[in-house]
Amino acid sequence: MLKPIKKPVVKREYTFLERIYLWEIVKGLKLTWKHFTFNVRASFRPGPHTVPTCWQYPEDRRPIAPIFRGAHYLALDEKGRELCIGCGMCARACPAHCIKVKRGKPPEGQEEKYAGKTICESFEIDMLRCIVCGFCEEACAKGALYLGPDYELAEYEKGPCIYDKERLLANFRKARAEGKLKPKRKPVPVAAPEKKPVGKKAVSPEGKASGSQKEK
Amino acid sequence: MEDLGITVIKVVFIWTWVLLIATLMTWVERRGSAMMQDRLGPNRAGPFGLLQPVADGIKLFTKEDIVPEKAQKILFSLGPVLFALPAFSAYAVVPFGDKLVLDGKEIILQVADVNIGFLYIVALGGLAVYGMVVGGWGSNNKYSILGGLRSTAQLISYEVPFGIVLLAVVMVFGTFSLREISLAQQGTFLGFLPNWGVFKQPLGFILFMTAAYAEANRVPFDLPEAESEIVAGYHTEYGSMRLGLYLFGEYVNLYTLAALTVTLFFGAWHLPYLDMSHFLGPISYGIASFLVFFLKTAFFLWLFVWIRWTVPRFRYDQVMGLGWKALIPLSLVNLFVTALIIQLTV
Amino acid sequence: MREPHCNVPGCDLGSDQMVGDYVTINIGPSHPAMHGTLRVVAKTDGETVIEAEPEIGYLHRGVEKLGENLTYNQFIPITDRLNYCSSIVNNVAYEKAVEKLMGVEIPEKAQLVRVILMELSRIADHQVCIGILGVDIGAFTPFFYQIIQREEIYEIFEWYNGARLTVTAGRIGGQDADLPDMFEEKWRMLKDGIRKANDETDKLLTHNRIWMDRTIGISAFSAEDALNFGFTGPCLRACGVPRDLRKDDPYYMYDQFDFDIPVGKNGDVFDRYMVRMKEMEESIKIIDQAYALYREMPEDAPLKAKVPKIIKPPAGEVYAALESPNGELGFYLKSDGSDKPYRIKVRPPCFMIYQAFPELIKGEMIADTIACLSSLNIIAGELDR
Amino acid sequence: MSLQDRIRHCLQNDVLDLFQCQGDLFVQVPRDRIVQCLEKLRDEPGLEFDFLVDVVGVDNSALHEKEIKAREKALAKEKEKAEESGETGVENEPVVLEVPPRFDVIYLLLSLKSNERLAVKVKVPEEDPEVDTVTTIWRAADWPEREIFDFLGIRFRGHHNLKRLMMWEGFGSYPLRKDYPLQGKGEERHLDYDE
Repeated sequence: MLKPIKKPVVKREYTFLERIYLWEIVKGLKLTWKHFTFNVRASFRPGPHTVPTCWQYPEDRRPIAPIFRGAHYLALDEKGRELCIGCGMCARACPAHCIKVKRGKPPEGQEEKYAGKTICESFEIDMLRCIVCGFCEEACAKGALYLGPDYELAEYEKGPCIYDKERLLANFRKARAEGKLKPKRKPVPVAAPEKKPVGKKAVSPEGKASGSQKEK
Repeated sequence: MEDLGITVIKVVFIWTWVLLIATLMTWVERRGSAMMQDRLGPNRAGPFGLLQPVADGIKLFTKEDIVPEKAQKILFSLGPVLFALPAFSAYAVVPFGDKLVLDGKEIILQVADVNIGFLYIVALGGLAVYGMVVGGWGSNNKYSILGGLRSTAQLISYEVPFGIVLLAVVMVFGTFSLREISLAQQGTFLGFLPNWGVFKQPLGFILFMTAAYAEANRVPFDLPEAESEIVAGYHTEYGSMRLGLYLFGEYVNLYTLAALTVTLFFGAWHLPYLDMSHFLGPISYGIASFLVFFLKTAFFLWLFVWIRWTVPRFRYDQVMGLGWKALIPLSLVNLFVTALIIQLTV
Repeated sequence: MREPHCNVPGCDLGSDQMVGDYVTINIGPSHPAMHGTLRVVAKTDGETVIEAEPEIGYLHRGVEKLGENLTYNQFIPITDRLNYCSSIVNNVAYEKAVEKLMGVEIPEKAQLVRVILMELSRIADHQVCIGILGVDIGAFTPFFYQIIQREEIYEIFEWYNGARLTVTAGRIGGQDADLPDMFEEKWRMLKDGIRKANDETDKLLTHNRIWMDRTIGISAFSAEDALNFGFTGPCLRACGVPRDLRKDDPYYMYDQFDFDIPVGKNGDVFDRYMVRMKEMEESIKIIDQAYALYREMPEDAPLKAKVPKIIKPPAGEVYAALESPNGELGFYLKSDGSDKPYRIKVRPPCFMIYQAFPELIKGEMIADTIACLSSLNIIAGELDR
Repeated sequence: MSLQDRIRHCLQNDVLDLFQCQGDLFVQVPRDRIVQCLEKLRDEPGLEFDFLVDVVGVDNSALHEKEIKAREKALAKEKEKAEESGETGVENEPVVLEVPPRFDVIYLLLSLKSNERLAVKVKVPEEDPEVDTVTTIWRAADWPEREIFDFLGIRFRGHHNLKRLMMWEGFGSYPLRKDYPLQGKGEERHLDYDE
């Protein structure tokens, strides 16, 4: 048998001022009036974002953090060389499985366009699947893939939502032109390895494993 | 008896005016609420977003008119009409100014000075509920029916204190005609107060306002269309201009009620301690009285908006409880006290 | 008369039609007041709810199945999508479970960062809950006063690691970033802002008789029943049980902070509202203390324990819980020694609370159904997973 | 007395297994005694596990498969070794590997007085996936049990409203079972469990 429920009976106790409704309502009116006058005055002030909530979006934009996670871009270095080596670590780290990388050799005579010995022949990010978690950026050992400042990701068709390499590089150029390139991610300080047997045991095979993956 | 032409002009004028203000009210409501809530509100259409009501109107007109398949077609189309008609015609007996003298002809700024203006307003207010009930029932939607039922119970309950308070006012001024009541509020009362209804009927005023809010279905009495409980109440299934009529009728109702409040309790077009007719010409006096009346009305319209965005909503049974347990006894007490004082002083 | 027709599949609450004394009303899954996609099928007598049955699963995304096929770190972004009002708490709860499974102790600085971020998201969660409760009872304005402050909190999250709502804070073994430099100044302003917003909400609502009528005594619940139903968090504390995992089972240095557990008396909507309001103040106190400790830490103090790049906990099973804004949020984890969890079971606080919903609203009116639902702070993402 | 001892003392012979994992205590009890055991744990002074945190269902089939494979491999290796070394004789009998019951149902308990946690585990075989309901003790078990029924197909005897919770009525399979396919459309037709 299920236990029956006993609902407690609650007695409402009001003070006189609460009982007559009007006093509290007048207090509330005073408060909303204060906000009203403040905001009316604020809305006539020049400049964006004078009223606490509102940004007049397409014209005024909220300044975003420099580390904002938006649309991806593939970075070039100062000499204009592609940094991505096509190792595919980002694809492996992606929880949504939305990155496809194909590794290749740089074409004959164009080696100076690439920073690494290998290149990504194609690079595809399916923005329809992407959940913008930033794991790919974290996994990238070369600092080539970033989640950039662009947050206007809507498209009219599905096709353009799948970013290819050209699009990713274009994103980079756009961000560079706007001066919104992301600073390089600072690695967090890691504690010295503990003497705990569990930690140690776990560390040693893993070090090997990741090493072997890299060799592949 | 004035000639027909002037009456027609007055009707056309006041109709346009009320419609204009009602349209503007949608804008005031939205911008006003936005400003209270630290937002900006619609500000894209026209300067300060003033053309927003026009945009809304165009939108409502061009929407597809959808009638639910299982709705009762006749009732469904009748609902908005029944709601809007009384709302549009109620203003006929409420004055909107004193008088205008043109070519020696005296034009009273009121469509019809009926000597039972009160009864006309109460009767039309009672009719409006049919619009909601019929619309709610005809939509064949449970939420709509709930909204319709709520509106019936609420409006019928609040007609009673509304009427009783009006009776007390009638006793004070000794007439049913709204124009005469307005005229009677000139001068001072007890030597230092303006001779306004609110000073003669302070309790009556509060009760009247409460009942008026309930009649107009405004927060905190907006149960028939409480959007968080019963979706949109009686107009859940409505779209396009039918919905427009409901929304519009509501604002027209507001205007009528605000004007009524001004007429009864706030000295109509009279300024306190000041008789404008002494130092203004006949035409400018007419216009000034109209403006003063409108400004007072505008304040009460604004109060409707202001209160709406400040307080929470009642519950259905609490509204009934307030109506029957507080407002009716209080309005009766008010009536008796008024009668007693009048009996003792006259 | 043509009888209004109700098409409710799977509803066995008596008659579908408006004959007889009762009407079956289908509230949701698409209803202006239903948070997310909840659905309640209520049998009503006039406006009084005689019987109700909640239906859930409209937002079921198979999170647990997903987790079984992602690596340990890859599951963190998925936990963001559980209780999206306070995603960081979910992240940390999951990380805490994995760390427990691995036997890893995270560094103190990381603990402090986690505490600060979690308390921030607790405030954000309560703000949303209170705001929406106001909206559902018809008071629209407090919602905006609260939500503006929440935006400011989200700003801190954005500067912390680049996202506002689904933050994906922390990694297994520690934090992925340090607190942003702007935190100190921002927090000083934010603190006042939150207090002011709470003050204004308080002025507009708490002593307003309309509000009191709508909340006091509505869906009251006794402490005994609440415990039997597995209530935790503010909903339990509103019933008068001072239970809080931060005090009872302290984790992450919570035992070093000085804070109170606000409790209610009747377990009704009003008490839940008051408990949440007071809890925000306590959270502010905790953040202040945690930040004072944090500032004493050296700049380069470790934020992450030494964990392998690919997480492979030893085979075993654990249950770890922490106090989320809604109550005890737990993760049961089973590992088979591979790099993917063998089984993840989320213990969302809403899930337990929502199953008492039919009992809570029995005999109340339709309007109270909505008020009760908002005061429980049911988040569909967490409920359906 | 340590918690383990107290539990042993309380449950006596019902303790089939008692183990600790990273500080969490798990106790395995017989399937048909679960209600009595939980009642005892709730009422025993000194234990008082009076709060049901959650009920978890686990499908262990993949784990068992892995274990069996590993053991078969080990056996094969042993056999090879034996053959290599030239020993012949007694190993004719084929070794039958016993598969443990497929499902676990874990009741996570909490004592509000001492803040101790305990997980009570029952093993449920695939052929007869049925456990007594504990909604009679804690109503908190209501939806978790329905969820386990929904996802794993374990029935709870005596549950007052055992319907699917997340999935729709008529959904033909149990998605948290390990053999439920991850991809493809129409997977519910693919697997056909008889309910």
